[in-house]
Amino acid sequence: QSAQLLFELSRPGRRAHRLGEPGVPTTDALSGFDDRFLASDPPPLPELAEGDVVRHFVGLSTLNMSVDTHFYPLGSCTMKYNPKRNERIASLPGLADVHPMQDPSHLQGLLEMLYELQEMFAEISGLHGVSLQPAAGAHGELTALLVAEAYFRSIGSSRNIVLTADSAHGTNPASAQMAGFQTKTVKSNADGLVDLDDLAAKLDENTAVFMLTNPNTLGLFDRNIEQMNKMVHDAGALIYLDGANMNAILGISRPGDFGADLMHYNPHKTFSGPHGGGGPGAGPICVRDFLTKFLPAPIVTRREIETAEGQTEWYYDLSEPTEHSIGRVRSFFGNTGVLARAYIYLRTYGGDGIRRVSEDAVLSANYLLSQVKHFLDVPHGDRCMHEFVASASRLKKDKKISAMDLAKRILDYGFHAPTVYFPLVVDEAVMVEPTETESKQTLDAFVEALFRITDESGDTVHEAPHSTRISRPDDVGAARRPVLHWSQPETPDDQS
Amino acid sequence: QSAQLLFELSRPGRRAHRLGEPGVPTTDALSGFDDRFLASDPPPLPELAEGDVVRHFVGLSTLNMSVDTHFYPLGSCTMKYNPKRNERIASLPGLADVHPMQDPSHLQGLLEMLYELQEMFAEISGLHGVSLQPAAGAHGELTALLVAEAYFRSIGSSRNIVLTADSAHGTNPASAQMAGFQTKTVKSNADGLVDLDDLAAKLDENTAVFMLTNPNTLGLFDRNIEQMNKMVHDAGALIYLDGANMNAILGISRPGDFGADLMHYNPHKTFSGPHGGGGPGAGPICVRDFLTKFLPAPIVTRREIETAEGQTEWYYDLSEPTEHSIGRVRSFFGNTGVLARAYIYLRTYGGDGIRRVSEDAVLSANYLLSQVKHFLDVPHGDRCMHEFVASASRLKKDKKISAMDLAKRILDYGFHAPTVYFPLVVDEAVMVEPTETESKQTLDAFVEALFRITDESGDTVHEAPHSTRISRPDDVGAARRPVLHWSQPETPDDQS
Amino acid sequence: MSYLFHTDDDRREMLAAIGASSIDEIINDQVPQSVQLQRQLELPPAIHEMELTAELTRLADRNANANSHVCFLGGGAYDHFIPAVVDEIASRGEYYTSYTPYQAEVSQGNLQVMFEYETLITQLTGLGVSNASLYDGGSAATEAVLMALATQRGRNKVITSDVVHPQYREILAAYLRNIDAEIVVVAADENGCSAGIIDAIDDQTACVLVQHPNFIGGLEDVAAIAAAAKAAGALTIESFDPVSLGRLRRPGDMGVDIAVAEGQGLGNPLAYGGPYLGIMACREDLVRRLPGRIAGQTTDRRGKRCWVLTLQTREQHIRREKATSNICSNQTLLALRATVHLSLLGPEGLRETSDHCIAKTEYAKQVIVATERFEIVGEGPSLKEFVVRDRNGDVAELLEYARNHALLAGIDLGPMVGLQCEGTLTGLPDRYRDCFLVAVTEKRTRAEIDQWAEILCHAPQTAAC
Amino acid sequence: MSYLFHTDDDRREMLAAIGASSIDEIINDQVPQSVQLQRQLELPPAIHEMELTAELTRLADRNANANSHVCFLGGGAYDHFIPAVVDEIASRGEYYTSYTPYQAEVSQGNLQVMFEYETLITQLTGLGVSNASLYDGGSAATEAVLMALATQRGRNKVITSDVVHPQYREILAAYLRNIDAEIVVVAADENGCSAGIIDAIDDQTACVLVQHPNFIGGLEDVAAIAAAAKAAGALTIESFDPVSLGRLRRPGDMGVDIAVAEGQGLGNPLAYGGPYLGIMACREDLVRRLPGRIAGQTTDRRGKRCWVLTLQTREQHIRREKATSNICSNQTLLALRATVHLSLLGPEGLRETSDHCIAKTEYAKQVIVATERFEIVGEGPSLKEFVVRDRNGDVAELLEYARNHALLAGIDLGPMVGLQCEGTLTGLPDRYRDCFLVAVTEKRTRAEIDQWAEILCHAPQTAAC
Repeated sequence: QSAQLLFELSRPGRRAHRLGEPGVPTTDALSGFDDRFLASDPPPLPELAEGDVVRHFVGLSTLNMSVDTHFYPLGSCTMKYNPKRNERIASLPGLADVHPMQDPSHLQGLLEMLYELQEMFAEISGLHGVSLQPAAGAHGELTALLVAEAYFRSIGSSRNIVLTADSAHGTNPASAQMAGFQTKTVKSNADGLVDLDDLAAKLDENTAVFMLTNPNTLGLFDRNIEQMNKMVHDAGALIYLDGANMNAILGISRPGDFGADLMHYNPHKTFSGPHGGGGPGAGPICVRDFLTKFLPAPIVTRREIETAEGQTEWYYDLSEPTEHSIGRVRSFFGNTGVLARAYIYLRTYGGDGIRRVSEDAVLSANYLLSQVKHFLDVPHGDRCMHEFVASASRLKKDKKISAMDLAKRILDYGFHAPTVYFPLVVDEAVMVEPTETESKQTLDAFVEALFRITDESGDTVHEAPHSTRISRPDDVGAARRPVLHWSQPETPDDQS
Repeated sequence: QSAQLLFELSRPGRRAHRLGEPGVPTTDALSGFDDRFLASDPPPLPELAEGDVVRHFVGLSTLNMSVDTHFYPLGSCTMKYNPKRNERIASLPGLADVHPMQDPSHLQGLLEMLYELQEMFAEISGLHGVSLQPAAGAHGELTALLVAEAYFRSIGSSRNIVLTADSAHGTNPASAQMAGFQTKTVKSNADGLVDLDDLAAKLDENTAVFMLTNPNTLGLFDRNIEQMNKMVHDAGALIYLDGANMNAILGISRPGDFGADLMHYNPHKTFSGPHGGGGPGAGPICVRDFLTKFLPAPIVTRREIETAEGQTEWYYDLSEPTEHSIGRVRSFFGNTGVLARAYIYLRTYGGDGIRRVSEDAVLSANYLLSQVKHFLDVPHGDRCMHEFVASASRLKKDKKISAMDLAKRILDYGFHAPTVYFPLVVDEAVMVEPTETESKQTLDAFVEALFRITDESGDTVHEAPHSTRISRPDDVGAARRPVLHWSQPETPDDQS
Repeated sequence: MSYLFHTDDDRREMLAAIGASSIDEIINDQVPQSVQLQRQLELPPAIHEMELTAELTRLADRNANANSHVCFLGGGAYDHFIPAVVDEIASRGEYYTSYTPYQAEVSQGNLQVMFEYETLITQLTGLGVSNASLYDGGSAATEAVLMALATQRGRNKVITSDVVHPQYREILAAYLRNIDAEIVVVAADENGCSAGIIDAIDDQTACVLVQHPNFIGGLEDVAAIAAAAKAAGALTIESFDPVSLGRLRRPGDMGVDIAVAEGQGLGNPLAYGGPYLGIMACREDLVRRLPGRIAGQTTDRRGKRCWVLTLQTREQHIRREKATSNICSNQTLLALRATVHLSLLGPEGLRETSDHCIAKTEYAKQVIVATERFEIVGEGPSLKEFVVRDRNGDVAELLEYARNHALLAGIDLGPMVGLQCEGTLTGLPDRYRDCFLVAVTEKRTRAEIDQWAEILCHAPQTAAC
Repeated sequence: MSYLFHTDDDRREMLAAIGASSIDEIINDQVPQSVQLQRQLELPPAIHEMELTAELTRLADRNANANSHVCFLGGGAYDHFIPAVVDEIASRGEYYTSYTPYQAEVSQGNLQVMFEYETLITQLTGLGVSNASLYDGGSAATEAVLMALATQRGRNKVITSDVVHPQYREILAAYLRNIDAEIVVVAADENGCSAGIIDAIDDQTACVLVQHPNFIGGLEDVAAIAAAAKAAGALTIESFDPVSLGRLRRPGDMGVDIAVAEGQGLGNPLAYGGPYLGIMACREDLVRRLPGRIAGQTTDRRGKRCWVLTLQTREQHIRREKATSNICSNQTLLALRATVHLSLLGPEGLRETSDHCIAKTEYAKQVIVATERFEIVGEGPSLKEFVVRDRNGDVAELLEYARNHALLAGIDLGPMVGLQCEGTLTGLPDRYRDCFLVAVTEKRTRAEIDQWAEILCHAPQTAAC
């Protein structure tokens, strides 16, 4: 039933939402409109009863795995528990129903929250300037690169190369490209870290930014970080930190302290904002002091004012764009709803607690690694930060079970799959990130399932998943003959 | 996973909810307590992390069928769509966070709503006095019978017999018993209606109340209602209407107009209050004018007052118990949350709309009947009100497929089962109530499924359901060797 | 119209299949014209969601509540904190739009929750068995009395005290009016302690009903009462407060036979009195007399552990007039909320909640006494509730003043004094005539308590504060 | 601590299995001591749920909002009504706690929603293909321009007008700063109509970006502009308002090549500007240049219809620096809300919503003009937004007065006049310096509109009203 599309449930004349009479005169309201503006009919949307709509979307929801229902060890995505108090509080009218063009004078609670969040982000990063505007991690990358570009322009430099690691997220080179840079790739060495020789070879007077992920996508903290720091800055370039893996180092190590000049956070990963099926997220960025003036506007500021009673208190305001600001990268303030959840989360943990988040995330990943390595290769050693990358290449050789097969089969055991085939530097990569919000029992059950799969027949695994409503969709066909929207069938009943 | 019990997930030291420091002095707070009052340890509740709790209960929810997920044609239960606006509005702090001992002067909105609801219930019933206090339909029955008892006592009568129909809900005789009456059963005739001869035979000077369900549990409106009305009242007894089937006659026929002196509503059925997995419901009652003074207190009243500005407005208040009142049948006002949903529902439909609810409910039931009768016996004719009762007796004879088998097998088709083996007057009864909030497409799919089942092999059906996590639990074993709570296993791992 | 599905085309097609020309034809076939309503019902006109939401929001805004006001009201319903997880879970359609688990295969969620709830209640009470819940704390107390009367055939006396919740005693009186039973109401002492019950127990006593902490917040010597009852062959029923059990001894550990409680405080909103959660647990050997639904563990045809409604031979749909009770529902959704709530609390969270109540209540007593305008009525410690007397003013006016200062300061006990129902005392003793009852939950902060005392102190009075 | 699972026993067992003596040992193995933070982070102290909820509720209560105030603000974000069903669906954990559907088998819910969303957007726009959403309306407009520039190689001129949303033009300027492209901003006429765009189109023009209704509520002759652009070999990008399409012609029907919109008004809360929903649809033949996720239909290995993410060769995780865009997310949860919202509205509900906006906006114009203190700036009909000039007062003071009377009366346009970004005009023309922008949605009632006019009229002024 739930596999039916909305459009197939539609029946002319059904209706859910209605308004009453407007209560104002309606004659002539439309007469002012020139005919060329008006459509004769409204768009051909489906027609449904309210009960249809509810059952349809409730039904569809049950076809998803999610953190609320399943262990979701998707590497690089930090699928941690999304606290329900965040949802409740962020839905308060004083947060959810605020219009983005309201005046700061009547938004002092909200702006205080956003100001404090800027401060917290700065403290955690070890950097100085914060913009909460970017709408996603990749958007933060782009914004930071536009900031870097503005900086170099301001000092009369025409540096136009961005270096990215071969193990980096694909967004790194794509963002660099969008910001008008050219990109070069720096290799990883056998340890899975940045190859310092290759970095040295590619750093030159045209290098604007070196984009680094640390811990990197193998879950390794790059132990040569201080050397890289020196090399890049000696070359006159900036270091950008891809903050996707911040869940590993909260309170343990600060990007600003190990050399990053710019970075973004993924609050939907690190700070428990829900992922929402692929969005919304947010991508706030932090930059070193000398880059602050290039940040997009507005930023929340505060100043002391005197109250009517003669006491002083903080007044929170929005900064005007400076002449150096890159302007803005999205409309309105930013993804406030996502940021509010990050704020609530950080208030829940405090400084001591937030370090323990990373400690437990690291512990869980290392525990999983210690168990998994008995039956799957883990090419880059026995220790990791918050995630690790195993390889199914031996399994593939021995039993023709690929990383994809493994991923599909684990679904049958009631777990979401790890990330597979990323990072590109590991053959048949299986990237596992357990997060700190899973129990040892769950981790043990996951290991047990993985182990059992490695012991299963190839046939069983190749045809997996067996327990899901669908199995192994035809991706190639989908791309070759794209069907990107529903169309009214020629005859009423020829839909499957 | 989700089949694990909370207690099995528990791990000493885990913890979800915490309070901070109380912020008041705590020394000596406990010292005032005599040792005999204090427990050394808190109760041995399970210890869980917040993420545990969420995943556990979200997981369990998915093991339920519900109106939001499935067609739920459970006869006699009126499983209609539960509007989401009701949930949203009833959760407003001004309704959900009101303490039951607050003063009426600061609850004028709420009391206005409850007063209007009393009026609406009276109008729909054709009766005069309304008590919103009873907590469930059966509780309404009991309350109404206590009212009847108080009435007879007040006129010096010692009538102590309650007549119930053999097709009545089991609550009827049970409520009569609880109210201190003795019960006698009146037979149904071949048409499924009250046997008037038997009624006449059992009516005498000891008869206090005749409890009637109309439309009855066969979905038939008793066409002899006027005769019964005369017979019962001529005998000096009262008529009680079991309002479980009010969804059939809203705006079409009023109990007060066809002879009922007392009745209850099931707002969780008729007025879209959600059923909540078996509760909460509510059981407001309506009574004829001369019985009003016996109702439990408080009742919402209103009077005109003059405002400071010299205008008049309504002031809503709670009645004090009168000397005739039976007192009260539960603490505080009543199931206000359930009543609020009924109010919102009634406001959504209005007088015209609410009749169309019943019309469509009747139409849907008759449509289903017209389709089902081609392959299942429907002993009591081709027309019904909001529900009908088919019989699987022929199927049982021919293929050993019982009503229970049919019910179990329909689950595999993605529908909740109809009510089976009720009413008792139909052999292998299958009682179907579609309600007005299902589409013709859904009804057709249900018919198709039922038809296919009658065509399936006995084996397939006997072992059904096949698609559910469990199948055919051992009810006899459960009752014979009751295991009514989890116990710590002797050794840690001997649970299944 | 609103939630209807059928279009006019649908209706035509369906009528054709039925073989009827109109819905009216079907109705006329069933319902005699003479009893058909010949006019439209006079209800307020239909109103769509947007306007309805706006109108009801305005209506709701006219009600003072525990959100708009600081709430010190108790008396059996409390402003305890409800974690967000409770709302999140209970708002899932699979829970709130399902019904009684008649088909166990597609109701394992609700059934397991009921089984977990029952287990939690046994852990909470120290008793062997719990039902799946009843309507509310008040009717549960009466159901317990009925159960005791049915168990103790030949005895017809029910002993209780004048500091048991007045409404609970009203319910008891109403239910027992037409039944052969006698209610004896013992007077509590000036500290609100009902030790006098012990002397009232005799060989006609079927049961004793005691509340602990009682309505006015006093502690009862339940163990002593239960021992006396047991010695006399009577049952002891305790109405307890689940939140108190983080510190107080469990009913089962004090010799109680049947324990009942209002479970609202376990994750359920105040909602002007309902729906609430009637908790009931008893000694294992009384289970066949226990009213209400019970879920039990069993195995399915493949041997898998699962849950079903069980012991249904007690129930009305099978036993009809011979059932233990007429109750055919339970408050599953509220029991679910309590189950989630207790899962979040765990033993330490429950203890912490009790401790917050105790500490803040003690603090509130100290600050109110320090005003000199007010005195505490009765000695002894309090869990979260106590009685205050205003030396200088009328209680109703005092509380009205407080309400106008965004404060629900307490419950006026005056109107409850001396109430009678059918000759039985259901009200409070005279000493509480000029008093109000104050509840301090873990939600109250020091600042709120200070402000409470401050506002009360500044209320108009007859003598200086 | 908060959401952590591991007990000290767990940690010990896990460390033993790892073969490490402590978590610090693992960290020290990975992170050079020299870059480890040697102190605790200075964050506000941890605070538990009950206190946190109380504190944040107080914080939220300090913000005026569309609930506490009557909202006449628009400018790209609107106080449209959100049916309860939308919240109910979107608050299901299966939706909001899931991630991008990398594993199609366990993401069919999200994938089908994305496919349905895409279909609804094609129905809404009359264009052949939609992506699964972008960040917001503003960045979507710029993504459309980038797409057009990539398609129209060799042309580098982007023509827009000074009544396109100022923030959208700021974004455009920021994104294009380091790219070889020229932004030409055409001045609209005094009625706020950008017909002048037509004359600016030349053979270097890659695309035209027009907003309709535009920022100040004016209607544009999109069909004429699109025809001119097409004749010159340029693409037309329309930023539209989805709620307007109950009455206004669809972008695809007017010859638009790429349509973008802010989808907030389709069931998404105001939330101080985000998260919002960037809608983007285009001609079918442009699909391989379309940024963002796209869900498509296919079949599984058993032949069952199903949905997957498709055309991923456009995307960054495969193409890296050669991707069409760096975007690797979509606003699934907001797209879900829009999908549910549009399902509830249907064609008639959308039309009714448009009609309410139109009628109430017209009424608001009449009552404000009737005060004589105010005048409407620009002629012509309005969908839901128009510009007002106060003849007798300072706009900022006027709006401040209104805010203090629980009214969000309009947006002060003064600060937006004349803004420049990197030499490009991003602000509004001078004629709006002393004006404010008013939006009237279907939620506004006649009484609210009357009150709005009344309060504005009574604001302090320099001359009599």
